[in-house]
Amino acid sequence: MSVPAAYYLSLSALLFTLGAAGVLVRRSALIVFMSVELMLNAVNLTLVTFARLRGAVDGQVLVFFVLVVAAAEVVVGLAIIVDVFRSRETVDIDDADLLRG
Amino acid sequence: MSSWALSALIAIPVAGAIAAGATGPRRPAAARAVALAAALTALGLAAWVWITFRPGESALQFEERLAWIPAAGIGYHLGVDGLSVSLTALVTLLVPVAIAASTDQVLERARGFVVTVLLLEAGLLGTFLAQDLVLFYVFWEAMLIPMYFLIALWGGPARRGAAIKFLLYTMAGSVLMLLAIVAVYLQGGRVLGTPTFDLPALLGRPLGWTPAAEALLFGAFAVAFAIKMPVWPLHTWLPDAYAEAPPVVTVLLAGLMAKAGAYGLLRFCLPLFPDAVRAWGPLFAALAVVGVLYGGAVAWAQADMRRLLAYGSLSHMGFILLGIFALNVEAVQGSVVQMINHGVSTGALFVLAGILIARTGRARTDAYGGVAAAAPALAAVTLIAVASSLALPGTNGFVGEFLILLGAFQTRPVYAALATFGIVAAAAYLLAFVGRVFHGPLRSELRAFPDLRPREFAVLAPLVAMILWVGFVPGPLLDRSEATVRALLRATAASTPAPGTAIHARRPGMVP
Amino acid sequence: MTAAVVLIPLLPLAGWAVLGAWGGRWPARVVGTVACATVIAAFGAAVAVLRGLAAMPPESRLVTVDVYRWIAAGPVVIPFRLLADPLSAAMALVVAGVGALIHVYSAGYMAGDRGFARYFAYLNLFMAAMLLLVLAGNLAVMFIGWEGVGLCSYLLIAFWFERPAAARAGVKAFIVTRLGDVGFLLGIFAVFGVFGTLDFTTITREAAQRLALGAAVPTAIALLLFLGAVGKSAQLPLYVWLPDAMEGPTPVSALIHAATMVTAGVYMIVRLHAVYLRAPLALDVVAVTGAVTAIFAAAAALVESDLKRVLAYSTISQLGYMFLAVGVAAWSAGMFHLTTHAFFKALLFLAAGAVMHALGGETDMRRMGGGLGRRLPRTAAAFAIGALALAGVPPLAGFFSKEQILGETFASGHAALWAVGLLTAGVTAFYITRAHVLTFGPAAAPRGDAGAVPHDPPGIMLWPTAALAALTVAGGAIGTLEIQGPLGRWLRPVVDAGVAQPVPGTASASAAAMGTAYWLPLAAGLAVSVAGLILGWLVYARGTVRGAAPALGTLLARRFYVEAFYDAAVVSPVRTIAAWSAVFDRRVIDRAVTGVADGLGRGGAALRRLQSGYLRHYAAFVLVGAILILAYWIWRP
Amino acid sequence: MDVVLFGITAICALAGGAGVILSRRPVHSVLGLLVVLLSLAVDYLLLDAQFIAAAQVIIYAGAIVVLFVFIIMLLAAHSGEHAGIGAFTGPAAVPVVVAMCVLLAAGLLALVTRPVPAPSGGGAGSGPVPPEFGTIQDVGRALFGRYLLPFEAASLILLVGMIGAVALGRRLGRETTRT
Amino acid sequence: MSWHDLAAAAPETLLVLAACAVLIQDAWAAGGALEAVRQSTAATWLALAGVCAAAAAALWLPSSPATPAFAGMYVRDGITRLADLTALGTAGAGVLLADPYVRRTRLPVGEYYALVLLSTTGAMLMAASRNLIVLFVGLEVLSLPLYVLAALARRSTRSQEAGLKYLLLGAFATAFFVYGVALVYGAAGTLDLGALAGAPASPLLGGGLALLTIGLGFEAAMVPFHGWAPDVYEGAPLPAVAFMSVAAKIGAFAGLIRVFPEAFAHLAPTWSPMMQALAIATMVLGNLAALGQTNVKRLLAYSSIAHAGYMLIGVAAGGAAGTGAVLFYLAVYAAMNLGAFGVLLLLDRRGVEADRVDDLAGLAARAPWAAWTLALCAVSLAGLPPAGGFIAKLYLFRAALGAGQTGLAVIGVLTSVVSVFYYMRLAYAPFAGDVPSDVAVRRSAMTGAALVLATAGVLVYGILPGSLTAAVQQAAAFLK
Repeated sequence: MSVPAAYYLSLSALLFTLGAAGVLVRRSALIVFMSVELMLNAVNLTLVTFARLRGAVDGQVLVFFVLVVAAAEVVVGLAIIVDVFRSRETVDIDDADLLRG
Repeated sequence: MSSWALSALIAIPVAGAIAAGATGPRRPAAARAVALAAALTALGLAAWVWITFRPGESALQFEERLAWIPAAGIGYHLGVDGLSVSLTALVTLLVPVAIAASTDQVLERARGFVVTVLLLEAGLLGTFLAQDLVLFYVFWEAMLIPMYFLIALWGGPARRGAAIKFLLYTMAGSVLMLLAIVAVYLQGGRVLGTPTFDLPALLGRPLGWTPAAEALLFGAFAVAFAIKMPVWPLHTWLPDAYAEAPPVVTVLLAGLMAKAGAYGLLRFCLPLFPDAVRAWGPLFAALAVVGVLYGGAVAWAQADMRRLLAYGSLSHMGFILLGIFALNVEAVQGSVVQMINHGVSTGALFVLAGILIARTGRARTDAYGGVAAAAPALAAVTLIAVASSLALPGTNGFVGEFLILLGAFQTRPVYAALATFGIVAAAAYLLAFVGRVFHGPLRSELRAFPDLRPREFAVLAPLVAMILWVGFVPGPLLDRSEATVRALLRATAASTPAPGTAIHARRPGMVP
Repeated sequence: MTAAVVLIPLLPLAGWAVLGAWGGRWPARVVGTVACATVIAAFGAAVAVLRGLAAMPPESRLVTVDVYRWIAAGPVVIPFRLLADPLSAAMALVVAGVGALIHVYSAGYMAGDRGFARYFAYLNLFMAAMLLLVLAGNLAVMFIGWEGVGLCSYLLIAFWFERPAAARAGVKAFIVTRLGDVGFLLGIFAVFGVFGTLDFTTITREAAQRLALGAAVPTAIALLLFLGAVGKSAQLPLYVWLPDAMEGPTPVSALIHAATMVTAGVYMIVRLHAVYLRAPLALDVVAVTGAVTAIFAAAAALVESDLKRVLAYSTISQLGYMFLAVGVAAWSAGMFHLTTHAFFKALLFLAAGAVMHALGGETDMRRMGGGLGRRLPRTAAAFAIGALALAGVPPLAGFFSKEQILGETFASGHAALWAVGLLTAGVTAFYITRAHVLTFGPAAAPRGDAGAVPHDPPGIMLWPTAALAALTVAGGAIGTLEIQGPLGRWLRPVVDAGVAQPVPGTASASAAAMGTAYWLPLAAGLAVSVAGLILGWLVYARGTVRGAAPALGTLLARRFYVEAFYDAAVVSPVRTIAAWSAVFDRRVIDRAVTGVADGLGRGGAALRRLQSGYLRHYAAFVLVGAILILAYWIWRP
Repeated sequence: MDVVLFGITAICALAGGAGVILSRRPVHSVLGLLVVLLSLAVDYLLLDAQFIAAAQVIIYAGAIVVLFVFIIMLLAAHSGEHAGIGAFTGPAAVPVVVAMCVLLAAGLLALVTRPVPAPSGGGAGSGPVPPEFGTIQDVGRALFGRYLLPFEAASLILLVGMIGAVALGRRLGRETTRT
Repeated sequence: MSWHDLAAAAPETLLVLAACAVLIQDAWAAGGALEAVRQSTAATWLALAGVCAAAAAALWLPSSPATPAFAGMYVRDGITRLADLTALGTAGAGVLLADPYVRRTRLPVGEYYALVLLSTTGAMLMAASRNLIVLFVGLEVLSLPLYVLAALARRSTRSQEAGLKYLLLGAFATAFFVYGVALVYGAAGTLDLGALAGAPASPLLGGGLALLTIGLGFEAAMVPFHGWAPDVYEGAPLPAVAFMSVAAKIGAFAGLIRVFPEAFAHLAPTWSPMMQALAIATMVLGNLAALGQTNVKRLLAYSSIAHAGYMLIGVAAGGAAGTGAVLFYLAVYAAMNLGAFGVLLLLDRRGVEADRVDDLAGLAARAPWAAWTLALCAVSLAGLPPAGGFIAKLYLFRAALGAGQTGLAVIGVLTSVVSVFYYMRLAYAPFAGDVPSDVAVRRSAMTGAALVLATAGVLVYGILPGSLTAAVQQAAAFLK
C-alpha cells in the first residue's frame, strides 16, 4: 500500500461532500438520488481503505451490504419517482411542497 | 385502626363517577342524584374519620401502606394527621354542596359535569391524603385535568383561554416541584441508603442539604404551592379562572384547590427544608402582606362580582401565607383553621354569586341594586357569608385571622401590622359588593327576583352552620391540628446540619 | 349570679335568633313584645347582678364566668369569659336600661315599617353584642362585642337600604370604625405579646410589673387601643361617620350613636386604665384628643341645620368630654358623664324622633318651628329638659357630670384643657339653645305642605321619653359633684385596682386635696353655661344679634374642611391606587405571563416557517446538524 | 506507480462527481456517476479489494446505473425539460450552501487526515496483507460465517425493494386524485 | 448457523415467515386483479397471528442471562426482549388499526401487512444487534418498508410526496450513518459493539459517533434531522403514520442505547453533552412548533419530535437509570401514540382522512369512548398523571437528575408544560363544538380492539407500572 491511506480518505471525504452538495442544489429528484449514490460510494471507498489499513475484511463486508441497500433503495426510490412523475409530470422536488408548515 | 377508610374515601367518588356516567345521556336528574349520593357517602365517611380521629397525636392515623412501584421506591401510602383531617372533611363537604348547587346553575351536559366534579374530588382527596411524594404529585396533577375541563366546557365566554391559562400556569409551577421531588428522592437515597419517595421516611433523618441546594429545592416546591394558592405576584390565572368557571366550580377552585397550595407548604416545605423556610420566611411574609393589601385594593376596583371575590380570595390567602411563615403555633394553627374557613365562606359566597348570576345572567354588580328588598333571605345569608369573610368575631373567619395576625405579630410585627389593614380593605370591597347588589333602590327589572328557594337554602345551610359553629366553637377544629402543628414547627425549628459545612452558621430558631 | 351574668347578653341574643328566624311571619305586636321582653329581662338580670355585687364586700366584687374554652392554639388560650364587677355591672345596667326604654319607644316609632321584624332582630343583636362588650372578661371577647356592635350599627344605619344615602352612611360608619379597629387589634396583639393573655383581671393585676412606666411599649399599646376607641367613639380624626350615621332610624341614633356603642371607647379605656396609667404620654394624648374633639364638634354643631346632625355633633363633643375625663385619669368622672349623657342624649334623640314622627321624617330645622312647641308640648318639654342637662344647668344630671370633669381637669393641672372644656360648655349651651329655638320656637319658615296636623307621639313613645326625662333630672344623684360620690365609690374597687402606687399629677392623687380650688372651676363652669344659654336665646329667639363673621360661618359649615380633606387626602388616593392596581394587574403582571405565552407561540410560528416543505431545506438542516456535531467532536472541550 | 494511478482515478472521480451535480441533463449526470463508479473500482483494486471492485462494476455500473438510464429515458419520453440546478429560496442562499459544503468537507478532512489511531497490534496498517485478502473467498467466508445474520437480513431488504417496486409500480385503476 | 441461533432469533424469524405468508395468501386471493376490493380479513388475521407468535416467542425466550447468537452478531437480553415486545405490540396495533382503513381505501393489503411486519423485524434486529453491520442492516430493514408505506396511498399526491421526501432524506441520512460506521471502524478496527466497548477516544471515533448519531437521529426525528417528519406524517396514510411514528422510534432508540450507553459507556462524558444539546433542541422545537398546529397529523408529528427529545434525555443520562427510562418511555409512547392515532382512524371526512382538529368536534356525543380515549392519550402524551406518560417522564427526569443534568431536566419539564397547551386542545376538541356535517364515524371492531389495548396500556403503565418498572430495571441493570 504505497499510497497513503489519508489520500483515499480525503478523496472519499471530498466525494461525500460533492454528493451532499448535489442533494442541496439539485432540483431533479433523479439527480438528488444520484448524489446520494455518490455519497454512498464515497463511504465505500473509506470502508475499503480502512479494511485495507486494518487488514480485516469486515469493512469490505459492510461495503457489500451498502451495495445491497443502495440497490434496494434505488428500486424503491425510482418506483416512487416514476409514480410522482405520473401524477405531476415533473420530478422537480421543489414542486413537492404540498406538505409544509 | 381501619386500614381501608382512606382508600374508600378516594374510591367512592371514582365509583360514583362511573355510576353517574352509566346513567345514560338522557337522564341528567339520575346522574345528579347518583353523584350527590356518592358525594354524601364520601361526606359521611369523612365525617366518621374526622370524628374518630384522635386529637392530640401528631402521628398519621388511618394509615395505609402498600407497595406500588417498589422498584422505583414509590409507595401507596395514605394517612391523615392534623393538617389533613379537616381539609379532607372540607372537600367532602363542599363537593356535595357544589353538586347540589349545580342543579340550578349548570343545566347543560349535567352528567358530564357531575362525573368530572367527582373525579376532581377524588384528586383533591388524594392530594390531602397522600404521604408519598410521587403519589401526592400524581393526585396533585390529576386534579388539574378535571378542573381544566370544568372550566373549559362549562365556563363563560372566555372559558378556553382561562382554562388553559389556569392549567399551564399551575403546571409550570408544579413541574419544577416534580424535579425537586426527584432531587429529594435522590438525596434521600444518598443519606438513607435506600431511595424512597415516602415522606415520613424522608423526614426521619436530616437530608444534609447544602444551603444553596436547599434554597433551590425549597423554591421549586414553594413556587408550585404559591401558584396554586395563589401568592402575589403569581396570581393572574386566578381572576380569569374564577370569573370564567361556573360559580359552583369556583366554589371548588377557591374553596378547595387553593387550599392544596397552602397545605403543600405546610406538609412539605416546612419539614423538608427548615433552614430555607426560615431564611426565606421574610420574603414570603412580605409577599403575603402585599397580597393581602393588593388583593383588597384590586378587588375594590372590580365591577364583576366574581372578579371581586377572586381578588378578595387572593387577599385572604395572603393571610394564610402570613400565618404559615410566622412559624409559631398560634399563627400556623390560625392558617390551618383559616384554610377551612376560607373554603366555607368563599364557597358560600360563590354559591351565592352563582345564584345571583343564574337568575339574571349578569355578573356585573352594577346590573343589580336593591335586591335585599326582593330577596331578604338571600341578603341575610349573603350577609353572614360576608361577615365571615370580614372576619367578624363570632364567625369562623375571625378565629383564623385573629390567630394568624396575633401569632404573626409576635414574630413579624411590622408585617402583621400592615396585614391587619387588610381587614379594612375587606370591609371596603365586600361592603361595596353588598351595597351595589343588595342595597339602593330596587331596580324595576328585578322586581320579580325570586328569593332563596328551599333547595338553595338547603345547600347553603351547612355552610352557614359551619360559619357560626367554627366561629363560636373552634375547639374541635383546633384540637385536631394542634399536635401536628407543634410537631411540624419543632421539625422546622430544628436545623438540619449539612455534612461538611460545619462552619455554616446556624440561624436562630425564629426569624423576627 | 353566674347565670344572671350569662343571661344578660344571652337573652337579647336569643331574641335575635328567634326574630331573625321567624319574626318575619309574626305580627308586629308579637315581635315588639318579644324584642322588648328580652331586653327588659336582660335589664332585670343586670339589676340582679348589681345587687349581687353590692351584697359582696367591696374588695371581692368580682365574678368571672368561663362559659367554655373558646379558642386554644398553642400559647393562645382564650376562654369565653364574662366578667361582672362594679364597672361592668353599672355599664350593663345603663346599657340595658336605656336599651329597654328605646326598644319600647321603637315599637311605636317603627310601627308600620316593612322591616319591623328585621329592625328588632338587629336591635336585639345589637343589645347582645353591646352587653357582651361590656361584660367581656378578656379583650378577645370584648372584641366580639366591639365588632358585633359595629356590624349592627352598619345594619341599622343602612336599615332603610333602599335610600342610597343610608346605605352609603352604613358602609362609611363600618369602614371608618374598622380603621380604628386595626389599631385596636394591634393593641390586643401587643397586649398578648406582653402579658401572654388577654384576660382583664390579669392585665390589671400585672400591668405595673410588666409595663415600665412611660416606656415605649405601654405607650404604644395604649395608643393603639385608643385608636380603636377613636374610631368607635367618633373622635377626631375618625369622627366623620357619626353625623352621616343619622341616616338610620332615630331610636337607633339614640341607642347606638348616643347612649351606648359610641361610649364603648371610654368604657374600654376605663377597663384597661391599669395599662393607661403606665403610659402618661398616652393619657395626655387621650385628654388632648378629647378636648379638641369637644370644642371642634361643638363648633360644628353651631351651624348645622339638620336637627339630628346637631345632636350627632353634640354627641361627638360630649364624647370628647368623656375622653378628656379619662385622659386626666378621672375614670369615674368619665363613667359618670357617660351615664348622664346616655340619659339626656337619648332623651334629646327620642324627642327629635317624636318631632320627625310628627313631621313625616323631616329633620331640617329650617323647615321646622312655626309653633311646633305648641303643637308638641310634651315633646318640646322633654327636649328642653335634655337641652338644659346638656347645657349643664343645675340640678339636671349633665350639670354634675360636666362639672366633675371640668373640676378634675382643673385639679389635675391641665389648665389649658380645662379652658377648652370651659369654652366648649359655653358653645354647647349656645348651640343646643339654637336647636331648641329653631325646632320649637315661633320664628320659623312656614311649612309648605301642611299634611296632618303635627301632634305629640302616642304613649308607647311618650313613656320611655318621660322615663329618660326623669333619669335626666334625677341622674345627677348617682355621681354628685364629688369625685368620691356614690358612683365614684362604687367604681373604686375597679379603678383603684390598677394603681400600684399613686401617680403624681393625676386626678386620683389630687382628688383628696381639692380644697379651695374646687369652687373656682365650678363657678366658672356654671357661669359659662348660663352665658351660653342666654346668648343663644338672644340670638335665635329674639334675633338681637345677627350676622356673625360669615367666614367663620363657612369654615364651621364646612367642618373646617375635614371631610373635604379626607376625600382629597385619603379616599381619592386610595380609590386611585385601587384603580391603578387593577390596571397594573392586567397590564403588567398578567401581561408578563401572557407575554411569555405569546412569545412561545410566536417562536413556534417562526419554527414552523422553517418547515418550508422543501426537501432541500430539510437536507440542509441535516447538514448543518452534521457540521455542528462534527465541530463539537473536533474541538471538543 | 500506485500514486499516479490513484491520482488519475481521484481526478476522474472528482470530475465525475462534479459532473453528477452540475450537469444540466440527467443523462450527463448518470455518465458522471459512471465515471466515479469505475474510478473507485480501480481504487478498490489498488486497495486489495478484488471482490468489491468486481461487485462495484457489476452491481453499480451494471445494474443501478442502467436502471437510472432506463428511468431517465422513461421520463424523458413524457417530458422534455428537466429540473436543473435550483437555488434556495433566496439568492443569498448560494454562498450559504457553498459555505456549508466547505465546512463539511473541512470537518471530514480534519478527521480523516489525522493519523489513524493504532489498533491493538500492528502499525498504521500500510503493511502487506495476506494474498487472499479481499478475494471472493475471503469475503464469502465472512459473509456466510460471522456475518450470516446480516446477510440473511439483507435478503429482507431486497424483499422490501421487491415489494415496493411491485406495490408502487403497478397500474392504478383510476386516475390519481390530487388531494 | 445453528438451531441455537435460530431459536434466539425466533421472534424475527416468525415475523418474516408471517410476512411471507401474508404475501403468498394475498397473491393467492387477489389472483390477477390489480386493485382488489377485499372483503376478507384473512391477511389481517395472518399478520396478527405472526405478531402473536413472535410476541409469545419473545416472552418465553430466556433473556437473562444475555444469550448471544450468530457469532456474536445478535444478543437476546432484557433490552432486546422489551424492545421486541414493544415493537410487536406496535405491529399488532398497527395491523388492527390498519384493517378497516386499508380495505376502505383499497391499499394493497398483502403488501401493507408484509411491510409492517418486515419493518418491525428491522426494529427488532436493531435492538438485538451486537455489531454495527447488523445495526445498519436492521436500520434499513426498518426504514425501507416505511418509505414504501408512506408512499403507498398512490392516489394521493400527498402520499407520493411524503414517500419521496422520506426516501430521499432517508437515503441521505443513511449515507451519513454508514460514513459514521466507517469512521468508527477506521478508528477502532472493529465493528463489534462488544469489542468497541474499550475503544480509546479519538477524533476519528468521535466523528464516527457523530455521523452515526445523524443516521439514528433521522429515524428518531431528532432536531435538526427531523425535517421529514411533519411532512411525511401529514402525507402518509394514517395507519402507516401511526405505525411508523412508533416503530421508527423503537428502532432508533434501541440502536442509540446499543451504541451509546452500552458500547461507549466509557466515553459518556464526551457524547453526553452532544445528546443533551440534541435533546434540548428537539424538545424545544418539537413542542413550540406544535403549538399552532391545526392539523392533527402534523401536530402529532411535532409531538413525536418532542418525544424523541424526551427519550434523548434518557440516552444522555445513560447508565441503568437512563436506559431503563428510555425503554419504559418507548412502551408508554407506543400505547399513547397509537391510541391517539387510533381515534383519528375512526373518523372519515368524505372519503379522506379527517385530520383537522376541528374534525374532532362533538365526537364525545357520537362516540364517547373514543373521545375519552383521545383525552386520556393526550393527557398521557402531555405527561400528566394518572396516565403512563407521567410515570415515563418521571423516570426520565430521575435519570437526568441522577446524572447531574439538572438543566436538561428543567428544560424537559418546562417544555412539557408547553406541550400541555396543544395536547389539551386535542383532549378538549371532542367534548366541545358541533359535529362537522361532513365527518363520519366509522366504527370497527379491530380499531376498537386496538384502542382498548392502547387505553389499557396507558392506564396500566400509569396506575400499576410496577411490573414494567421492574422489567426495565432488570433489563438495564447491567449498565452502570
